[in-house]
Amino acid sequence: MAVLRTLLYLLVYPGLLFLFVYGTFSEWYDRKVYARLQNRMGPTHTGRFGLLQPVADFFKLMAKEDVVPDAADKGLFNALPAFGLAVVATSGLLLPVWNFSLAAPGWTSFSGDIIVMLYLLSLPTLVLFLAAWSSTNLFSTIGGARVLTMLFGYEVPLFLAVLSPAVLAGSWRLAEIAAFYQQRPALLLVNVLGFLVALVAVQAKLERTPFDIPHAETEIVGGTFTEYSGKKLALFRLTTDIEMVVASGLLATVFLGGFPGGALLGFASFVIKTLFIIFLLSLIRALTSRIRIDQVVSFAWRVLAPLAVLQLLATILVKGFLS
Amino acid sequence: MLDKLARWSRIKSPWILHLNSGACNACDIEIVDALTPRFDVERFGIILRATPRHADVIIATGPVTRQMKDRIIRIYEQTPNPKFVIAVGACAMAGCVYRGAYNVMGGLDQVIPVDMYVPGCPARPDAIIDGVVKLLGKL
Amino acid sequence: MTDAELIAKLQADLGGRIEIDNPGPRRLFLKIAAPDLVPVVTRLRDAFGVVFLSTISGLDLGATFEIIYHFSTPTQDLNVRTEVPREAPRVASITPLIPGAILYEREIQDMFGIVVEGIPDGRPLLLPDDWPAGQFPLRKDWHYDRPVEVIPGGES
Amino acid sequence: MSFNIPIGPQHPALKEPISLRMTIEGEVITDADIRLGYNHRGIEKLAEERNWIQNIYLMERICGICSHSHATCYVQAVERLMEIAPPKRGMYIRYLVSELERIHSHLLWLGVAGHEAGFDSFFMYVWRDREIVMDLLEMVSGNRVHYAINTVGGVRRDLDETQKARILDGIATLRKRSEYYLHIGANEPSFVARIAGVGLLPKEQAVALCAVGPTARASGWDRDVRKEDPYAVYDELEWQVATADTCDVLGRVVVRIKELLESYNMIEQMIKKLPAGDIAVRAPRKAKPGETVSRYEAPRGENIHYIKANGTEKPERLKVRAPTLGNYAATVFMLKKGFVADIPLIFAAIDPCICCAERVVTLVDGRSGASSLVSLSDLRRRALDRPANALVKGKAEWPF
Repeated sequence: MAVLRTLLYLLVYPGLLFLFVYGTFSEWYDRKVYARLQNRMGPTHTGRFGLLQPVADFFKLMAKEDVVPDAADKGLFNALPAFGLAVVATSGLLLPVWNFSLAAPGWTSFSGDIIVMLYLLSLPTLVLFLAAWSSTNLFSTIGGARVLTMLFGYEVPLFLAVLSPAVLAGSWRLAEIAAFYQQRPALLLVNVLGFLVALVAVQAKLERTPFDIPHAETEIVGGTFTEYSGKKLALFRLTTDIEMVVASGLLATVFLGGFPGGALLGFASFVIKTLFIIFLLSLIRALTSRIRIDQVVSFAWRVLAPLAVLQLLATILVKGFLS
Repeated sequence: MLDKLARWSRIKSPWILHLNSGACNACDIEIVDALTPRFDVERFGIILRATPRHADVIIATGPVTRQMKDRIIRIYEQTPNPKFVIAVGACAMAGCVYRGAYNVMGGLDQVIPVDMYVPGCPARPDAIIDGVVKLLGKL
Repeated sequence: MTDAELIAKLQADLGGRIEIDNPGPRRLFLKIAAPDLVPVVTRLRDAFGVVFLSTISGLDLGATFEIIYHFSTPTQDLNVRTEVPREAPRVASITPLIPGAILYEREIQDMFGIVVEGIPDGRPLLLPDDWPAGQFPLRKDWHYDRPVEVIPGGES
Repeated sequence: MSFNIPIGPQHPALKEPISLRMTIEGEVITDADIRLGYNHRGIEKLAEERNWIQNIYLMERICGICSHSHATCYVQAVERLMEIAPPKRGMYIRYLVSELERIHSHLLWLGVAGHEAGFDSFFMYVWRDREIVMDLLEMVSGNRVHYAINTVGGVRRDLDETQKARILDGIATLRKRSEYYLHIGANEPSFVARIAGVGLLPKEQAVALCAVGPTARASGWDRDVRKEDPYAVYDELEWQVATADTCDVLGRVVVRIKELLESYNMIEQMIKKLPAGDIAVRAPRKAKPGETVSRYEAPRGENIHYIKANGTEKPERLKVRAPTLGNYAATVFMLKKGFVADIPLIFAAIDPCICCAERVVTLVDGRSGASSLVSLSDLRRRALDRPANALVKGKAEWPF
């Protein structure tokens, strides 16, 4: 029975199938919201309301000829998409969505899994850099360099912002953090500042518009993905979609008080909360223009980092006041 | 069953690459115009892509000038396989006003095989969309 | 200032070296000999504030090439005209005086084969890389064979 | 270490084939070289084989966005050669369509500037409103672009009452939107961050490099052909030249939106003062020998046509200098100190119409330019201590 549950857990619910379906759904949702904000219709003619558009994109790319530039070193070039997908999918498993018991920390939810989650979420950025570096196209090398420069910008504020609610809850286990805030919803207001900082930092991690310099279409052509086509490009796009889902899931767990209730009710609150966060991300994407790489780093260190430290200070004060 | 799925997905998400081979950029503006709210091609899943690697359909305008000739051939070869070419505007079809100039090859089909011609000087955005939809219907 | 005043001042200042005619309001054509192009342009630039060079037009008059420098000031449109023999088409470059002129000098070099001495950067500009040397398209006596068009998959 | 990145001839930022070769170090551009000729169609050679009427259609197809300005400039020159004066109503309609084209061209550029900076929502909104002007132009002339409304000796289509009313209320909605865009263009923090202090062209450089149009006017040099050489209708309307003195892309955005607002009230004055009478006068087939230079203020700058006639029905020589040509020397100068991320923005700031200027040459770099351009080693030194001259941004309103 336990084997069946783990298999189900691995392959179906927060596993590959669910992440694939929910990733494509969130890409459709993001494109639709982005288009509506621009007074446009967005994808409508593939399936009901264009729901199947990302699926159509995915299968079309899978069916396309796969061109490997001879200058690139083949091994790395071919392995990276699959590796990126694997990393993001495993980080999806740590979300406290189902099949965890608060008392006994099993492998699905153990003390310190928030640190593992953050580490796994920052791996795709390195995969992106390696992808850019291994396809020896000039534009992608510049794109790769930009990916890393940005990494130093938003990584520290993101860690600080995400960890401050954990400090208040007094535990490193996602399930316990969520349970803590479910009992005292008033404390969520303390973390609003951290929520904003984390939102902007996740926008930078996912390289979306204000920070989409690494694959800025108008400047360096395709950026990191210039040389990729066919199946590898499909896998990379899927990795970015799933990364968006997992990152917004993480924010929902930490800042919006997790997913109360059993399997069914938990799933409903998971969908609602992540869609709310993806809506906020699309809002940021529609309202701002792309800023330069030096501005990103100066913005991150001059604005995001101090706010995150302020948030940590507030949390420690509240914790002292509570105990 | 697999190639039925491939065919469906190819019809439903044609990614286009815009290529100007020395045109007077009236047709180019009309192509970009097709992306804006009034004609919004994203409804059909059409997205403007930046590199030939990501593109399925090459939308080309302009009578091919001699300087651009070998660049166009190189871009055509870079595009991965199931690819189509749409010649937009009278220039791309047969050189329009510049037919017979010393520096112009006179039309896109002198250089790369073309699948669909969209007439008009410039071709209206709705004519361009009609061209893309008809091309996909032929699939 | 009006055309008449400018003509009077030009006559007084540059005297014998120029012939002026005034076909329309605000249009002045100055004809000068090739060698004193640079002195006249320097004089115009310093004394008359003629700084803006719109373009340089080349003309093939059969025996000679005519080069017209179109200057424009807020009040008039001055066009300085020189002639250069067809056998040795050489003219001095005015880029040191007016930096914007390099664009048009390279063009007349391309199109007419007029050699501009002292041009800082004489690379060919407009014509494609594989253009045969010695062919100058805008000369009247230059003829070309139309590229034959083949209708794909059918009779040409 | 220094990269040498090629941009073009096919590049998403450039709607037209032009090849830029940049040597950059890190993110700073140290050397720029533009190679043209991809768009060279040999129009001047073709023009010598066509008679006066056929040439109008060739002139229009020099450039898609400013087709009417090339046709008008050409037709003015021919009318001066043939010494015929088109009737007042014909002139009013001709310059009404040219102002409508200026609106459509500036709105187009505003959207493209937003797109280059990555601000796609601004691009979508501006281009949605541009459709209003495109409908007006289609109503007046029958085609969205290449209106072919000019003929030698006047205009080919007349305006009736309903069209005038539609134009007026189209302009009214556009004026409301343009004020909103002026507000966004100048105050939206992330957009201003991208365009303030970018692509700097001080006034003396603009004068030395013969920059034209909004690029020169944004550096405080108010040269506008409609004021200096008013050819028909412009001296009967009251309007003023829009200038700004911030010498950067932000200034060019502001200048172009101000010019939009000027065009709106110019059109309203034209429609009120539209005189009665016929719209064209018959033109002879042959032109008397002679030569003329005609100047016109195209949306991008000053447009010059030089025509020499030899008594036959075909021009002996037709020389066209499009506005973008004048701005190329300035562009290479501006690119020198920019960031890689600024290349499309600086390049789009002069609103390049590469197909207009395909006869253009370009400046290579400091070493080969005239004495007024600094030598390469000096440029490299100045480019590398870019942060030192970062005070440039101090003057510009810096939101972060």
